[in-house]
Amino acid sequence: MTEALHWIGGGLVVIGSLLTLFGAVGVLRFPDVYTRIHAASLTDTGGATLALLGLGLISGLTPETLKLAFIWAFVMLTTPAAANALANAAYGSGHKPRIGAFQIIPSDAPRETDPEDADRSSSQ
Amino acid sequence: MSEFLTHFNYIAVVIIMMTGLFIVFSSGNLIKRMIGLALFQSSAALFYISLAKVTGGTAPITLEAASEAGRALAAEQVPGYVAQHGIDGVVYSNPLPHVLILTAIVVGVATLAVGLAIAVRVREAYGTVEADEINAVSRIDAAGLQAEHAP
Amino acid sequence: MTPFDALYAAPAALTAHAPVIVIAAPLVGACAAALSPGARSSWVISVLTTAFSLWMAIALAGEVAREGVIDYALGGFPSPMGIALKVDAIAVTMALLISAMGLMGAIYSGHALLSEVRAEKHTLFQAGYLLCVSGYLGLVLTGDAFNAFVFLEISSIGTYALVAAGERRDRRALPAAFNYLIMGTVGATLYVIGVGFLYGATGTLNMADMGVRLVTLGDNPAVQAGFAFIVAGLGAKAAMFPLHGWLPGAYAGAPTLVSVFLAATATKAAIYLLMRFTFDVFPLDADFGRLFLHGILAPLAAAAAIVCSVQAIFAREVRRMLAFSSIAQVGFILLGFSLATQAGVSAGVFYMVAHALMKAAAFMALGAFAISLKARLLSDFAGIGREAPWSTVAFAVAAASLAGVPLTMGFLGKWSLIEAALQARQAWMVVVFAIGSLLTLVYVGRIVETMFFRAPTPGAPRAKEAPVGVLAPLWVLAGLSVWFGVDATLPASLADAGAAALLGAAP
Amino acid sequence: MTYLLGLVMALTVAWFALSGQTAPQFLVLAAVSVLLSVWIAARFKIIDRDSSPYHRAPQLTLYTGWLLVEIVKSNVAVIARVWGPRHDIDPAMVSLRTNATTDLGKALFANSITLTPGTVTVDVEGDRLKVHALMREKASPASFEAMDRRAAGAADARKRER
Amino acid sequence: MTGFAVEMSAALNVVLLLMLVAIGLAVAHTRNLLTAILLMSVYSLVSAAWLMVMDAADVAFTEAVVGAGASTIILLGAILLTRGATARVDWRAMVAPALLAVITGGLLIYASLGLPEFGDPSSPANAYVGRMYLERTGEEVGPHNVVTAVLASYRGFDTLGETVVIFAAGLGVALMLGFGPRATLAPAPEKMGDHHVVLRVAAKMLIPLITLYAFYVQFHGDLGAGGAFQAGVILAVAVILYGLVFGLRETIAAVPVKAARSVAALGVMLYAGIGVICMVNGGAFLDYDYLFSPQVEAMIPANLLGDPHEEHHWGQHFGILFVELGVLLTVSSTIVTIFYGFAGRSIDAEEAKR
Amino acid sequence: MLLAAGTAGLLVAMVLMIARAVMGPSQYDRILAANSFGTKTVLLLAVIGYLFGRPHFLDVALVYALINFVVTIALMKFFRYRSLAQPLTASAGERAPHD
Repeated sequence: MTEALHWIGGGLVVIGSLLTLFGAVGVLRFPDVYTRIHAASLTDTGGATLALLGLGLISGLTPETLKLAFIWAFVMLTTPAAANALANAAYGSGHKPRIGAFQIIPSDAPRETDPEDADRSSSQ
Repeated sequence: MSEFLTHFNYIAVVIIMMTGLFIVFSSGNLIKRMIGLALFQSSAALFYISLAKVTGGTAPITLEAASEAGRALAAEQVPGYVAQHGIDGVVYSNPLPHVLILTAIVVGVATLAVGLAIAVRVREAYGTVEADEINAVSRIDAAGLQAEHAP
Repeated sequence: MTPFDALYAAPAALTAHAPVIVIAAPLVGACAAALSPGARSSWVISVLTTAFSLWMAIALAGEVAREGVIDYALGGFPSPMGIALKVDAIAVTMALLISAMGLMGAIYSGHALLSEVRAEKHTLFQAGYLLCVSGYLGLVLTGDAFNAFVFLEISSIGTYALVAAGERRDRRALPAAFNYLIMGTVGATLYVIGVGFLYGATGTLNMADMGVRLVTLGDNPAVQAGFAFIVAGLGAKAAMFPLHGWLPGAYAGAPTLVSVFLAATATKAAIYLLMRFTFDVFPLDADFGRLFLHGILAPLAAAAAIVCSVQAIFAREVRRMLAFSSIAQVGFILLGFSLATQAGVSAGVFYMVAHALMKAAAFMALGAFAISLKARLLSDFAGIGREAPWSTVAFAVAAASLAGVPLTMGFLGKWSLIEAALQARQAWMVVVFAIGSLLTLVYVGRIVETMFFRAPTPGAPRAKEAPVGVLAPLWVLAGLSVWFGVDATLPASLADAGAAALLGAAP
Repeated sequence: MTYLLGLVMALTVAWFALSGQTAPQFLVLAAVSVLLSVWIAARFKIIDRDSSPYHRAPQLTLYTGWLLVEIVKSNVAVIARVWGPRHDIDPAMVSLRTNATTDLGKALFANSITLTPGTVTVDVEGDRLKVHALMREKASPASFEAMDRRAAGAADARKRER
Repeated sequence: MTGFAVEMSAALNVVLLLMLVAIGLAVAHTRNLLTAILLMSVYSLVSAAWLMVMDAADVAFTEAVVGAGASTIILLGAILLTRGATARVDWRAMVAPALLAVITGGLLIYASLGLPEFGDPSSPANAYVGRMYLERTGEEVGPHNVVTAVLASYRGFDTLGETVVIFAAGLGVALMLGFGPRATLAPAPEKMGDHHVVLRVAAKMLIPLITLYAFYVQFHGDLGAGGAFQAGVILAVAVILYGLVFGLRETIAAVPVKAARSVAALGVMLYAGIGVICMVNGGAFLDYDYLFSPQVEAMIPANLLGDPHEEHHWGQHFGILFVELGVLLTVSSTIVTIFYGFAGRSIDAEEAKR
Repeated sequence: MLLAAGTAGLLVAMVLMIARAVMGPSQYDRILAANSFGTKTVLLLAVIGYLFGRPHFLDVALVYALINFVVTIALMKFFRYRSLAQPLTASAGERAPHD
């Protein structure tokens, strides 16, 4: 059982690290800072979740797992906040995006889909 | 292993040390010089810590958990290695340089703070943090003194 | 015996811990000063703690005279496990010098700071000053190479801030302080790396232990590199000739109190540590050590003695003049040490003390003028001898000692340096001493001539006599310069014992 | 008071998660540490529902679970874009209005948007959010409504009553 | 033959060091100060990871909080107050430093060949005093973390000095920047609006956890990595975070300037005071074995640390606890003082004065 | 073995981040790289902690996450406010309503 958990955990760590790696590639390839933020912050949280979960499986029910959970909570709280801070700094200082003009779609625009559909589409 | 690999750490440390020194002496910007100084100081840390590492060693913390991991690490070595260099079956890295470098890092941040504070005051007094411009103004200061007090 | 006998009689309980109390008293005083409510109270704390430290240093000197070398194991751990303070004759001489200068400076600061530093900063300034005193004391008393670095940094970091505080009088203090910080930190880091090399080769940080283990190591490039790093690092701190660039600006720009204390102690403490390494830690019979002393140290010191004296002659500002003079005089001291003979080292130590007394007095006198007169250039001092006779005469006494006029300590110091050089058959050194002294006479003569015989510039501000609080320490220092010039028993015996202690470990 | 108790409880739990020591000395130190932390927080005047929403822990946990599923479901989209052709993205800025009334609710919603792939909250001002989206077609304002509803529900107690 | 973990550690050593070298060169190359600062922050992170691989957990901890945290914030404060990019340096001005660097570097690399091989357990550095600490700490001092034992007890005098250095730095910064124009203490102009609800909420949630974590690091220094310095900086970082989010005015209302300065002095006094108590009780300065008289020591419950049968050095135990408390006080309040110094100054006010 | 692969992946990601940090082009890109680098370091530390079987790595990883956040906020203030002293709100005294 523990052996299997070790393998699953290790696999999760590898997937997490691959996710992070892909994110890093995205940060290199995307054209401007706004799009790069997407690549970095998402894969950071996703990669961290998977990798820490994997480590948690490896260590089993030990004090270390609690610490891992702590780290995870920290990362989940701080990474989006930091991404927000950064995007806000860039936007607020008038930094221009390379592609995709900053045409703002207003919230009062007519709805294209009904709420039920929106529920699904938001998660893709 | 070749001479290069066994002394790789020292070579890397020397390169960083020299980079730091180069920044300190080639840059005219006071802040940049402080950054170079920080880099230079950190090379001393890398040097000490490289001295302290023991192959197959673990951190010098003698708790149970650490020791188990340490035993596993030590067991990977050739037989006899642990018996000769270990303590209770575990090989530890050397704690003394760690302590010294803790001190050195703190000294480094203290120096950085004071140096930057002086740089800020320089900016307020001279309107610039470029050494060339400061020197030029200082020369004018000295000359102005002369003129002011000339009979 | 000496007039200090009465003071030797400190309680035994205190004397037993005197090595650490000497260092800790100003340190705790610094905290108290930082906590104290006002300028006045911080000054009182400053004077009291430095006085206490001096008392303990005197008691310690007595103890060393009776017992020989004292090893104080901090934390109760024997070296090389723990840090040990090693107090021998040379260390205690330095400690006496530093704590005495600390006390003089503290007394002097009561009035001197008022004109130079804003009142609300006084408590912090006094705290910084006490930290410097404590740092230099620790530096000379410790027997541990890394601990020396820590104390080097305590004193240095305090000093940078204190030098920068001189900006109120002259904004050039700020870049000067910055340069000092850069050079000082590079020096200290080089020192640390050097110690690291030695540690890598010997496995110990205790200087005495290091010395013992180095003897067996022989020719090792790592040891040589370590030595080179330590020399370069401490050389920067001691303003050794090509690394002296930071000193004139720092001494000229700093508040007078800081100039006084630095001129008297800072470079000397670094020289002391350098000598400790050269004679105590490194096996002196190694070619490397000899090469360093005769091939590098002596020529550089000689160059300093001459080049910087010339620079002093051409300096326009009096403080800058004295600062250049300091580098030149450091050259004299190092020449004495480079002989590596009992006579040479003893003369070097003696001259070190002499220079501390006279340069401190000279800077103090300049500060005394600055209280009433914002004078910087030589011409500003014209005719001041008639307006402020007490401080001017004290300055003249110090200047005479600097120039080597007979019946002053400076004369005896130079004389013994020349004697030592002759004894070691280094005739060229005698020539350097002679030229250096002549050059000194020239710039000192210029100052004194301006002060006493030039008519004051019409319309220039008038100087007033300095208050007693300033004159008292000034005259104590000037008086000591003369007294020791007449009766040099005390400093000479200290210097002899110190030289013996330094060289004793060498084979 | 609820917040204070919640904070004390949460910090105590956190301490034992970190420490795991139960010897008498460490129990004393735990008490000291928690009290000092609370004291500092009180000095900073930050003991309120934003800093210690621990009384809503069940709702928040549920929400986190839902959010995690959302994240995992849609990470793929972004990764495809990373490896895809260079300009297979069509970024846009969307302006949204949130129903959340408290700071906590707004922050939770904004953070959730950032956490879900393809969208990053750029600015929150009042009840208006500016969101930068990697793919314009996926980011109509309406598509955030479910998340807004859930986030507000998890964070703001009053929300349900409206 | 060596095993997998050992090989892995060697490989990590090389990779991380190469990264450090590359970052160092990039710092030298860039002319933009902010870039240099960011790269230094990354440099600290990498060097801390390297330090972990080198088994120097405590140092890595310190490097992370000090190098990546405190230094970066101080540097940011400084470039805000100096405002300028580096001027282009004439290449001729670089020749001399470059030559100096290359020559010294070459000599050094030659000299370093005289040093023992990397990882050699029988090198003098590792076999002599360092080993003595590992062997004796258990019976002489007590803590499981040998670094803590050496730091606070064997070389406690160094640590006192280090605390004083930090105190001196706070003093220096206060002396230079502490009495300046505080124009920025005014509340932010209204037009700024409220854009930062996310950060505010995150900060509010984090600050109590950060302070708690600081205390955890403080009190577990003898069990694992960490100790008073790290804890002090983390505690200060909590205050800095509050200052960044809620403004300096609010922060000073909660932690007054004068209080921060006084606490720094008190911390040093506490440390030195412990040393003096040992002296009064008949031991050497900082000899914690003499911290308590035997009567007091008898009053300490035997199961204080769990196992009543284990041999304890209560003097050492509490000595280390108290001096670390002193270090915590000094370090945290000094870093806060330094932050106040840099954040509280305003270049605009200074310029307006001219 | 799997953990080693994970470590390698993270290291490569870190190198890519350094490349982005050096290349820029804008300061925001550099900050982003530095911030993301920090998160990767957190993961790296956690993973090599398990790789070497040394749990105390986790404490350091935790402190990284924390420092990273604070530094990013400082950078944000650097750009948006040109001052470290300004509050992020018009008035910090304004508190959330109670429920």
